[in-house]
Amino acid sequence: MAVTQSKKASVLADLDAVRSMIRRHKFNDLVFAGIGLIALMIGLLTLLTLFVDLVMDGYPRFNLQFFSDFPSRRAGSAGLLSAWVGSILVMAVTFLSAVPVGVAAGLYLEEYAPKNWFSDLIEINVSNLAGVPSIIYGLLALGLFVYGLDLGQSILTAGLTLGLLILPTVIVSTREAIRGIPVAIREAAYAVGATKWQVVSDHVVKYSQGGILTGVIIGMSRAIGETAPIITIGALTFIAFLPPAPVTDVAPFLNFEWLNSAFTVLPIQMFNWLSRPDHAFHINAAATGAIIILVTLLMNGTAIYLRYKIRKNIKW
Amino acid sequence: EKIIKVDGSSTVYPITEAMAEEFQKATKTNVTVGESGTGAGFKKFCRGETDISNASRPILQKEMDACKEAGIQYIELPVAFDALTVVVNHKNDFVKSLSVAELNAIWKSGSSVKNWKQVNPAYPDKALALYGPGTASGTFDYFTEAINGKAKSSRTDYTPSEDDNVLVQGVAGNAGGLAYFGYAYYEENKDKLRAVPISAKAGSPAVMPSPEAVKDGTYQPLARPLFIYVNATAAAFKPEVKAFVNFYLENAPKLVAEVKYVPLPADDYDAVKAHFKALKPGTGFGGKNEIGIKVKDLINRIK
Amino acid sequence: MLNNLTELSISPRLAKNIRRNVKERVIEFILMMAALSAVFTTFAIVAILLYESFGFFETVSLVEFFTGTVWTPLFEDAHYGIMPLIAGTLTTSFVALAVAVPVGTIAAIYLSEFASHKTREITKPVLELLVGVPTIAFGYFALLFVTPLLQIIYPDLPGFNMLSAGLVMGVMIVPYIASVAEDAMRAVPMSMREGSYAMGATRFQTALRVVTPAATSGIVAAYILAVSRAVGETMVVAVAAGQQPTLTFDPTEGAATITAYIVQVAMGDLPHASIGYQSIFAAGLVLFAMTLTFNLIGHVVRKKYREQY
Amino acid sequence: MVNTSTPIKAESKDLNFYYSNGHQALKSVSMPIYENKITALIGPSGCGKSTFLRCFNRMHDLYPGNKYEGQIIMHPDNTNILADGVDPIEVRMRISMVFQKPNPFPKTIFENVAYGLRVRDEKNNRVVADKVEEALKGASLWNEVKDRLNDLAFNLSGGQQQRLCIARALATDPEIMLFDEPTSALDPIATANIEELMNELRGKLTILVVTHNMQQAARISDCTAYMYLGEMMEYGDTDTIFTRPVRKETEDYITGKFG
Amino acid sequence: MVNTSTPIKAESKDLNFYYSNGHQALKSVSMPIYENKITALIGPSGCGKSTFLRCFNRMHDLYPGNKYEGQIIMHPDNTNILADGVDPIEVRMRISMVFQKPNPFPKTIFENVAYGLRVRDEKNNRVVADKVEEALKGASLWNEVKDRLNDLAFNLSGGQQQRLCIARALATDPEIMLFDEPTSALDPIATANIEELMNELRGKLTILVVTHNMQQAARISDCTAYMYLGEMMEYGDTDTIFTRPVRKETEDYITGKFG
Ligand SMILES: Nc1ncnc2c1ncn2[C@@H]1O[C@H](COP(=O)(O)OP(=O)(O)OP(=O)(O)O)[C@@H](O)[C@H]1O
Ligand SMILES: Nc1ncnc2c1ncn2[C@@H]1O[C@H](COP(=O)(O)OP(=O)(O)OP(=O)(O)O)[C@@H](O)[C@H]1O
Ligand SMILES: [Mg+2]
Ligand SMILES: [Mg+2]
Repeated sequence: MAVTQSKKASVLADLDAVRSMIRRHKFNDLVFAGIGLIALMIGLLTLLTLFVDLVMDGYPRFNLQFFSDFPSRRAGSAGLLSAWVGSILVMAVTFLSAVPVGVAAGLYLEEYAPKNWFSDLIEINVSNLAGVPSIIYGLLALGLFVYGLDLGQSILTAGLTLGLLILPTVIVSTREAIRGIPVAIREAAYAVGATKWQVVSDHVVKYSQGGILTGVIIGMSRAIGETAPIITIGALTFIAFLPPAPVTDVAPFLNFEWLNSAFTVLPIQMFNWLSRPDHAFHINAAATGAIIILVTLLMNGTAIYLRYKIRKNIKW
Repeated sequence: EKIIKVDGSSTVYPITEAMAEEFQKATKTNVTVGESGTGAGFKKFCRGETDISNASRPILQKEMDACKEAGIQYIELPVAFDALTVVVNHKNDFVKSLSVAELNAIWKSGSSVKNWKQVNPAYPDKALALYGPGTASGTFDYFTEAINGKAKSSRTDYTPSEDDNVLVQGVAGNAGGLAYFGYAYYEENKDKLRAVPISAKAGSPAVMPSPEAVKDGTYQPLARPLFIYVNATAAAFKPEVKAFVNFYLENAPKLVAEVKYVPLPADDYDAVKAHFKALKPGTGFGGKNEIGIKVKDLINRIK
Repeated sequence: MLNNLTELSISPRLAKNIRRNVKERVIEFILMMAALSAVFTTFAIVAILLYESFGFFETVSLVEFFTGTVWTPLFEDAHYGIMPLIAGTLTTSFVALAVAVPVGTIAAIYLSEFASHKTREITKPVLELLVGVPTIAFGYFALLFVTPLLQIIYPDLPGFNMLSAGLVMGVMIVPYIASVAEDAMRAVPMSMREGSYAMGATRFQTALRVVTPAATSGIVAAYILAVSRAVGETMVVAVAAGQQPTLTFDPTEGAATITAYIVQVAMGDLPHASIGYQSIFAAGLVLFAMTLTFNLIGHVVRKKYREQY
Repeated sequence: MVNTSTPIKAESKDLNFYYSNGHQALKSVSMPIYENKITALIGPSGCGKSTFLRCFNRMHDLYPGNKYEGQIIMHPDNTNILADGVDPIEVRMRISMVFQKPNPFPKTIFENVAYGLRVRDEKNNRVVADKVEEALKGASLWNEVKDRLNDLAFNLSGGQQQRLCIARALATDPEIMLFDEPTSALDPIATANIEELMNELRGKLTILVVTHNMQQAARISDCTAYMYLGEMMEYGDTDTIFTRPVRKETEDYITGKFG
Repeated sequence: MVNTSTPIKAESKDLNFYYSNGHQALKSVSMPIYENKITALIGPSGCGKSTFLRCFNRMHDLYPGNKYEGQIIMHPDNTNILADGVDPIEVRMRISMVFQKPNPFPKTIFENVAYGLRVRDEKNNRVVADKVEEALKGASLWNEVKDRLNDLAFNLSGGQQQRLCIARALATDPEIMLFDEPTSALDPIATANIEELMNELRGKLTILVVTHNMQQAARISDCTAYMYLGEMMEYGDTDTIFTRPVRKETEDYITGKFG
């Protein structure tokens, strides 16, 4: 090999050629960056168009009454009261069923599971469930909860169905949050003689809370807009009353009857209004759609903010 | 807490929903109204899961058997009329009317009509696009019975939807489109669709669907009565159910019209009220749909 | 302090050994049960689908089911060939992927190699919003907004068509591809990028010649998972693609997909144990088998890239 | 410095170690650890120093598939801490460890040091507080942190964090302390502090320390072991090893021919 | 070894460098890089050796928020390669780099070496093949890989991969080559190979090499710079630095008082 003087000089001599080549390459960069930005924008623009479209159609309904009124045959006085209360109650069941199970499963997979066919089996199942279409969960719920366990078309059924739906999301986000904790922290705890559960409960769960919460919020924001599985369990119903209150003024102050109550939720109410002949109802539907998007936007926003804060606060 | 459970036909749904809304306001009794379709409604009704079943066609033999087996008795109450409406795209100006025979040619099972020209040589050479309700609906059952002579007997290569607005969109978006559904959906979409006058027999005058034509019995054979079936035991022993049905019949003339259906003539409602008061169980149909029957005759049949 | 322990002082420490071990085991067992819930769920899905469609396959032979070209289980003149539904499913999925694969890949490259850290941190979750939008809203968006738009270009397009449903679905799937593919590209070690930049390569050259090839398996996994999404998407196709089971692969026609069929029937709430009720579980079984296949392949491929670095 | 009368605290006997991927990282390693002495492990990167050290508190048990062969005998109770019947948690309660990079928990300074006691279910707050103070003093950190025990440990400097980790390890009265390159992530001043601290512990505590810095080994240890490719090449008094190594390989390494 | 008549290839002048978090990693560093000589950078971990090296090919530009102050002048054209108007890509085409851990691309051996030429739009396959052979010979790898140029580079051993990376850097005829601890991830034999290779390049190529192994610096370099806490403490002939360091800090480091 000869790195001769002449060759080196040639780089300098060709500097103009090199520079024009670099300019060409950088132009390609610019072109691609433009295309990339457009590719990103397609999704965002669609979302924006959709949202603006819904807001424009639905703006006459953006008032407090829309939230405090029950559904009605008169579009103008029909409101979302039973729907948003139903959504909150269903989400509560979803949260209470998916989070403990999902977090425990995530802990098991990351901290306990031996690396063998057994954990592979669980892992494959989790990643498959994450990709199972929501309508299949609807069929599962129809066959298992509605008919098999005879839970009927209740808040409990819907909450459990959506709980199953977001379970993989919770498991995956739990695992990711746990993976973010450095091995060094775990080893430090083990090295002073902590048992596995002490390590997990004193450290792993504590330091991954934020990450888990982020995942749960994102999962719930998806669940809140789910329509297909709820339709499948057959919950298209006119509900102009609220379920029994979960909290009562007589001991034991808790009342679980609401779990068995009939219900409606936001996307179902939207769907119901959309299928009305009277166009005035379509305004209600648009307003509801805009509200659902806004709610998911807020939830995702919270998740983004949380994630940002966690990153900022904890530097391992 | 007392809850009155209603399920069944999505066609009858708007009427019952209006009743439920007003009844709840008046009495603070909760009413749920489902819209899972006439057939599904009867299924639940005959399992005793609901107190009242909405129906856009009479109860069928199968369903009667199921109810009987479960020991469920029912009171059959006609509550309103509906006019099944055949619509085409509003740009379609060549179809002046359709006869039952022509509709049958279009919709019969195995029909190969794919072009307006095949319906009538005078029509332009334009592809025919068909939209109709899904098979679970009473509308489908009634229409196929009235036009094809046998319930559920229909050609299958059309776009079915349980959501009538989807059908509206279908015809509105297709110049060669044709669909049938309840009158209310036409009423609300007059700007996008055109209703077609129907002649019962070749040569007889074609009649536009309208409340008047339904009431005076000239819109045939697509005018149909709508029913609610009340669980007889509930009607007798649950005061809230009884109250609700009475409320229903009392307010029918006003509220039925308000939700764009055709109320029965006033004396018919009186007959129905009397019928309910007597708590007479049974059906006037004998397990088969019948086209063009009068309400009075119907009630008189139930003894 | 620091006085060494004698043998005697060791034993009390061991006293709690048994209790400690039992407690640890019990906890581990509880956690394992939670993890097994995933397996139970899959099992329950398969069991329910098989159980409920059992009656269906007593009436309908598998041969007819898979080779028949007419699907009319709810009509008098009942035929049980699932092909039209599969054709509709594949066609809408194909249209969706034709949009989502290029757009998603480009977006992933942009996010991973061009966008600033901040842009990435904000854009990715915002894209995830697309997942949170009720799909029913997208369905009507396709029907009432996109289709009329397409009809301007292509006036003969029917109101229900797989094209507009597929396009909107494609946009919905972009975030999945972008997110998984971007993960894969992120996983390519920085040292490899530095190696390329140190040779005088530009961003685009680095992205195209080094990062993308290194992330191939992850990108492929993204595509496969996207197929599974597209196949399983429900409300958009139910509303916008038409619900007529037609055996066609022409996206400008309307057709029913498996999911659209299920939700259409479920909306009418067929009586329990009727052939119609069973038919949605049979259709569901096919759908599940399809997505399972894609999910499994996707899982394996993705696992491979995760292990690579 | 070490003579035949010095008691042996622990002893590795024909120790083989295999990582889960099948790689044999230790090959028949035998050596004594003298009581209250500092033993240094040196050798080029990847020779198995950390692997050997981590056998002493069964850290390898945390990762499935790793395999020990041979024995590590603890005296005076003659327990083979690698035996199947021995609970690794028990071993870790007797033998503490300080890591290469300071790894405090994201908790307060106090809770970091107290953690070992918490794990032992020590409920008496008085006892805990006393032990924490004692340990922080032992790690020469007390004066710097006594006014901010409830601050987060992450707010300390790197050197302080490492001394905190040493305090954490001291708080439970371990019989042996393991140090894995405790100063390699620290600046010279912090390094000098830690070395000084180890000098103070000398004679009170049995210490096994891995270092890649030969001069450090020479400065702080009583005995030195030179490892190469998983084998114990040479073991002896630190003075002897650094002045008259027996083997050519040891000399090459010490004189910087490679590594 | 270096005298006043040796031409200077590049020169850093009062170079300050700030990472995006505000940390000043280099403090007014000035030093010459002599043409066709090997200059070694030594100093304890974190002193800024890598930071300094990576200024020479503007690697820090890849991460937003980093800031240079001062100059690096390239000769003979007197370009300040840190100037705003100078394109970092142009700088990187003139100055190659070899990293601590071998980082071949997931491509064939041939394509790895050809990469720099591809990036420069070299379409002539003959030219590319010649250059690749020449570079592989220059990196003493040709004989080992000539029969399997189409194998994936990942299939090579660590030492071979590092030589492949050197070949990749050589293939584009750089004016300066930067090495960041090129042997620290390698075993002793591979290390010896790389050192030998660098010895062969001596006199033909201007080389700047970071190493944490002082003996290595002494063996391979003509000039040595000792850095500490971002400052250039001492610079001079390698022999002088290792035998008669001027500053106390340098001596402490070289004799292993810390680091
Ligand atoms: N988890 C592991 N699985 C497989 N091999 C490993 C693992 N950890 C280390 N090794 C290998 O075991 C050998 C010894 O590693 P070890 O970490 O003990 O070296 P070391 O002497 O501490 O080196 P260093 O000075 O770099 O810390 C090395 O060849 C290493 O590659
Ligand atoms: N990306 C970064 N952002 C902020 N600070 C950094 C970054 N990289 C390095 N530093 C800091 O800059 C200083 C110099 O780091 P540098 O990597 O140049 O040290 P080095 O001499 O190469 O050390 P080593 O021998 O460990 O490689 C260190 O204090 C380091 O913590
Ligand atoms: Mg080590
Ligand atoms: Mg460095």
